[in-house]
Amino acid sequence: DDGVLRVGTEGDAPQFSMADANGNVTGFDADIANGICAELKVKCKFVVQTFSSLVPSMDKDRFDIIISGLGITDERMKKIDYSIPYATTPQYFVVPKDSPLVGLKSLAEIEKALAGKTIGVVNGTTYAKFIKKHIPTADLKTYDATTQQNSDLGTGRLDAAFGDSPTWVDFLGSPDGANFARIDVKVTGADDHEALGYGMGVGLRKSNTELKAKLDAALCEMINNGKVKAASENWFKDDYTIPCKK
Amino acid sequence: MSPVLKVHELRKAFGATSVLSGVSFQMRQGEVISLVGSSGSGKSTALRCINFLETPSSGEIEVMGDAISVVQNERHETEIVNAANIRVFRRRIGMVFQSFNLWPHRTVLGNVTEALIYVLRKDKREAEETALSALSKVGMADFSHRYPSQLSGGQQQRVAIARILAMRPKLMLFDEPTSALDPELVGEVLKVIRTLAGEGATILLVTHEMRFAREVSNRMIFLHKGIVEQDAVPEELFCNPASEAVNRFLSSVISTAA
Amino acid sequence: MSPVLKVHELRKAFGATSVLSGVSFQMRQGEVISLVGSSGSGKSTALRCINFLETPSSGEIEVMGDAISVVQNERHETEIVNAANIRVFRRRIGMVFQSFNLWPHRTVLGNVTEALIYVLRKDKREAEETALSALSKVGMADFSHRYPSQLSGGQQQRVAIARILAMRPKLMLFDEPTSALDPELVGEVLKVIRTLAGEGATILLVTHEMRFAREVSNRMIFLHKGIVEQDAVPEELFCNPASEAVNRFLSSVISTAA
Amino acid sequence: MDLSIITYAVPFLLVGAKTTLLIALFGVGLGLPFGILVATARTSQVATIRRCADFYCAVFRGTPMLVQIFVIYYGLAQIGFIRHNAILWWLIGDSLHAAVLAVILNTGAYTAEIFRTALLSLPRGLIEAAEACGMSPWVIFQRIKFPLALRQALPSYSTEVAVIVKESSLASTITVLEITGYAKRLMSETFAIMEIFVITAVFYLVINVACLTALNVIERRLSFEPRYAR
Amino acid sequence: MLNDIWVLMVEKGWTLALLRGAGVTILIGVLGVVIGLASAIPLAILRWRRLPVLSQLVDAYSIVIRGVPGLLVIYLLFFGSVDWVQKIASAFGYADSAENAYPFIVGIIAIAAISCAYSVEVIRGALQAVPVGLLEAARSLSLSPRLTFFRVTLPLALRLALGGINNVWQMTIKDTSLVSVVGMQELMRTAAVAAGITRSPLLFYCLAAAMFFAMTAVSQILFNRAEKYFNRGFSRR
Ligand SMILES: Nc1ncnc2c1ncn2[C@@H]1O[C@H](COP(=O)(O)OP(=O)(O)OP(=O)(O)O)[C@@H](O)[C@H]1O
Ligand SMILES: Nc1ncnc2c1ncn2[C@@H]1O[C@H](COP(=O)(O)OP(=O)(O)OP(=O)(O)O)[C@@H](O)[C@H]1O
Ligand SMILES: [Mg+2]
Ligand SMILES: [Mg+2]
Repeated sequence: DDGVLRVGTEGDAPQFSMADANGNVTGFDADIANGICAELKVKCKFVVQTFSSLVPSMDKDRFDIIISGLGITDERMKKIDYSIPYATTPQYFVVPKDSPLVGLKSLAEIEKALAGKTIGVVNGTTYAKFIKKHIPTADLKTYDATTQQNSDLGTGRLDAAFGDSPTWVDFLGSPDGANFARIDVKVTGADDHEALGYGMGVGLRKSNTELKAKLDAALCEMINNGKVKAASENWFKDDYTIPCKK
Repeated sequence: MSPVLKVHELRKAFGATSVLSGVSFQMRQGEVISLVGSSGSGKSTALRCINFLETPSSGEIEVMGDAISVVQNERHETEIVNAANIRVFRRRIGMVFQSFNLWPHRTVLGNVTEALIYVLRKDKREAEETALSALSKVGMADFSHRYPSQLSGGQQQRVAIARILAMRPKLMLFDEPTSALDPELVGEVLKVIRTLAGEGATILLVTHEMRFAREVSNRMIFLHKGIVEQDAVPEELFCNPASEAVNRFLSSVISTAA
Repeated sequence: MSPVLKVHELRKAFGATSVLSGVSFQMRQGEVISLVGSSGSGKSTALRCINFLETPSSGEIEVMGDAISVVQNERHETEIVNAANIRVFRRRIGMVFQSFNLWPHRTVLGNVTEALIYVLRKDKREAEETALSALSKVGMADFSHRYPSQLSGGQQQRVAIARILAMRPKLMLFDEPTSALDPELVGEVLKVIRTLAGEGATILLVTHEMRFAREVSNRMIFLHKGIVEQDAVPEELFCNPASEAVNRFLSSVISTAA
Repeated sequence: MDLSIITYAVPFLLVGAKTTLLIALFGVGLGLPFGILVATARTSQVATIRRCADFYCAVFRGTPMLVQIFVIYYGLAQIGFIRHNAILWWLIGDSLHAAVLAVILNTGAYTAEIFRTALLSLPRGLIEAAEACGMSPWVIFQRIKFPLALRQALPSYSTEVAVIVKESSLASTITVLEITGYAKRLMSETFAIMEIFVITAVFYLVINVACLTALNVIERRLSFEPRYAR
Repeated sequence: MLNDIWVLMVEKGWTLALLRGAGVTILIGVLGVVIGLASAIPLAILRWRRLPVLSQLVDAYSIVIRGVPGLLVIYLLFFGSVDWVQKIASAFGYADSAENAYPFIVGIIAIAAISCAYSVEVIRGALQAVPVGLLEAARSLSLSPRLTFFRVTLPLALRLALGGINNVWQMTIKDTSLVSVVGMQELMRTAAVAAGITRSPLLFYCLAAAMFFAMTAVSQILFNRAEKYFNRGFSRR
């Protein structure tokens, strides 16, 4: 309204949502937000807050939408509404380079091999649920940030970690990641929609149908005109766009 | 002349143990009375009840015409009639404690000026002058900038006395004011008390020094197990003890003195 | 026989104020000595230096053959020679404080048994028996389950005395042990001290009650401004005062007594 | 509020509560004696001991517990020597052990300050009375100093216990699944942030009310002064 | 390595950001403690005098606030009230200033409420430990209750409470990190954001810790002075 769209975002997620020292937000989420604002001919105003306060703050009208790489799941849809999904990143397991697991060929094989092992995932994602469901015997560790998870991989506290491909591209490319490799089995939402959801969407308050319609239209336009792809390739070196169904 | 202090049927019990079982006496202006009796007979408790540091279980206390009485109501609760008078009482009464109770965070001078400044509303200069003159009466003027923890027992006791002297209350309660003092100082305190009485102050003191009591007081009250056994002029008490208890008590004075 | 206590050239200063300026005396076994002197003359400080609650500025103390000496080294620091003996001293010495210092969190019985159990390593039953017998010597057996805050001044003092009686130390230091006691109890304490001395204990006591001192002691030491003015048998002190200070002090005793 | 969330979340949080209690138990059980030890070190006559203890307290009280737990778990793990030393790695390699260690070190510093002031404010005469009896320093501490200091320190220490229980939630940042650990997981799963927050808080509240009430009772039991001035 | 740090801290401006965060932390921490302490003293007195009902209420307040995580206190305070505050502010035409100032106000109130609950216990404990006889002496000299409190009880109690107050202050300055949930960028939150996006968590967290340490080191000097002051007259041991 009054020409400003207030966007809640985390600000401390590398590549997705990064608030710099002056509070300016950049990253994939920021590109999506700016794109939407441009489509809707409004100005974007970013509000940077901790992840756990994003949803209550939006409920109390501190901002209108959340763009913070939110994965769409049925469970979460009970609390907030989502736009159409605009992107999805595939997930991979990462293990030490010399591990026999590196050569595994399918999710089923991985599930069997990792039974009883220690696996790390990052909070704020739905991966914990996925691991719990598929490898119930695993010792699951949840981290607040990928850097922490990767640090534990490095010190050998973890046998494997599960995360999305941008994270791994980043980590495996860094010196710390030199001794690790990802298992080349792409896990996507299609493998288990209930646990992994339907890709990323913009979050908004329940029953705000008018805004949802506008967002959906704007996102669809951005998907179709390649803006999402451009953003994805800019930040992730890959195209993770989900086609617009309409 | 109406009495300065009138204690009527004062009773006090701590839980089940009864300490005072109906104490009554009166004091006229300028009178000095010694409250004597064996250890644990309730002397300190009686003093503390008079200015309501301890709430009596029942009884009436009248100070210069104003009275406070304590009654047990039908639900066996203690009820203070005219509790507002407590402040009035305390303005008229000064007390020297058996354990001195000097404030450790204030110097000797501060201990004495405190009430002068904040109760009598003297200005600081005047209060300090008054305090120093009171301190010199007990030979403590040289120690005015010490803290209580840096004083000997007798020195602390003298500061506690000076704290009250400076206030010049109408009625003074002394709880064993000479217990830590050497004979020389006991003589000094004797003089001070006589002067005070001569100037019109009324003094009730607890003491174990029978000679001192005999010297200083117009009347002596012998307390035994919470009851007044004898209330008489010193000569009478010494020559004509009213009961076996008084007799035994006094005879031991004489035998120790022998 | 070697002396039980030997104090040699004991000096103590608090900052710039010198309190003890070279005190020396000796005590043989079974002796009772009264330390007398005016308020602030350094009596309590002398007692406290003997068991090193206060570290002397210099001097030597010998208890039953073991000695601790304090010297000022070249950098003007106080240095204790044989500091390890302090614990030994304290086991042999018992002390009754001028301000009682009862432990508020322990009952009367607990105050007395504490050291019996944790220093003399008696078992609990035995300790309680010993404690009760000590308490009954001062008439406090009935109060064994009270807390110190529920006692009168004289009762607290008697518990403090019982706490030491129960320990039966070789050397006992009493700091004004009768200041809060009535004449009857003073007589009792007199008896207790005589019995202790008869049983071989050595007793050094500070007191302001000259008659008591005269009765109880083999020798009296008159302290004045941190110096021993006279050290003599009581008769000698009273009849033949060595200096003007002693004379004045004693004359006031007599005048108050008159 | 959505009731189904409660029935869904509570079983998880109950499991987490066991871990929270475990951490708190160690925090109090080991942190209290450790803190008192540090407090006595801070009142020691030996300057070196005193300074070391002061420094430890300054560091652990002066920096956020989050950083302490991070440095202990992630930071120390970077050091090869620690990783290859069996005892040290047992201590910090396991996230629960590291959390307990961090909680003890943190509460130790605060407890030390509480007991230091309590010890310093004890009336000198009471300790002299014990010394004069020939009690050893340890007996004096155990029978006189500690019981008296404890009575004075209890109101402040009860707060510290509540703080331990709450700060144990930081263990979740090093993957320990105590109450908050599960709560975080549940929040990201359901986005029912407020609901889960409130349930979680009720868990902490229940634990702490139990602790604080127990400590209040102990405080009343220990009080020997029947009369307080009004 | 050093070069990287230089780039992060200076060229990317994180030093300034951290300092800004530290400013917010100090402001909220100091206000929180001062307000908390000021309100804790009367509450502690109620509790100490055992006034019926009131003392139980204080007890309940202190147990609940100490018992629940601080995050919930601020969550409930903020999200429970922001609706109607916004409405009222809009009605008076101050919607914008309310929007901007309200998180700050709630932040301070929440921090003060928490530190108050802690301080109540500290001060109550200290009040209880003041020897009764010293108060009786004041009373028998007929110092009014108010004067007795301010001239005798409080100075003696503060000496006993100093260590506890110091603890509360040290806890509170770190509790300020809670205000990040209402969108304020204090020191810890700034460090967390920096840690997240620069991937140097240890560097930034340790920097934040160092800044906290510097703050408390300065405050420790003041507390040491105060301790000396309050201990005057008491024999050392
Ligand atoms: N900590 C201290 N600092 C400074 N001076 C002190 C200190 N303690 C005691 N004094 C001084 O030392 C002197 C001797 O004190 P001490 O307690 O030994 O006297 P005393 O002979 O026992 O007197 P009393 O009979 O009054 O108890 C006194 O003048 C006292 O003021
Ligand atoms: N708080 C209390 N609880 C129970 N009993 C108490 C309490 N205070 C005092 N008493 C008892 O009351 C009695 C009288 O005490 P009080 O202090 O009045 O004695 P006193 O005559 O002053 O004795 P002293 O000469 O020894 O000072 C004593 O037996 C004492 O034990
Ligand atoms: Mg008495
Ligand atoms: Mg003395």
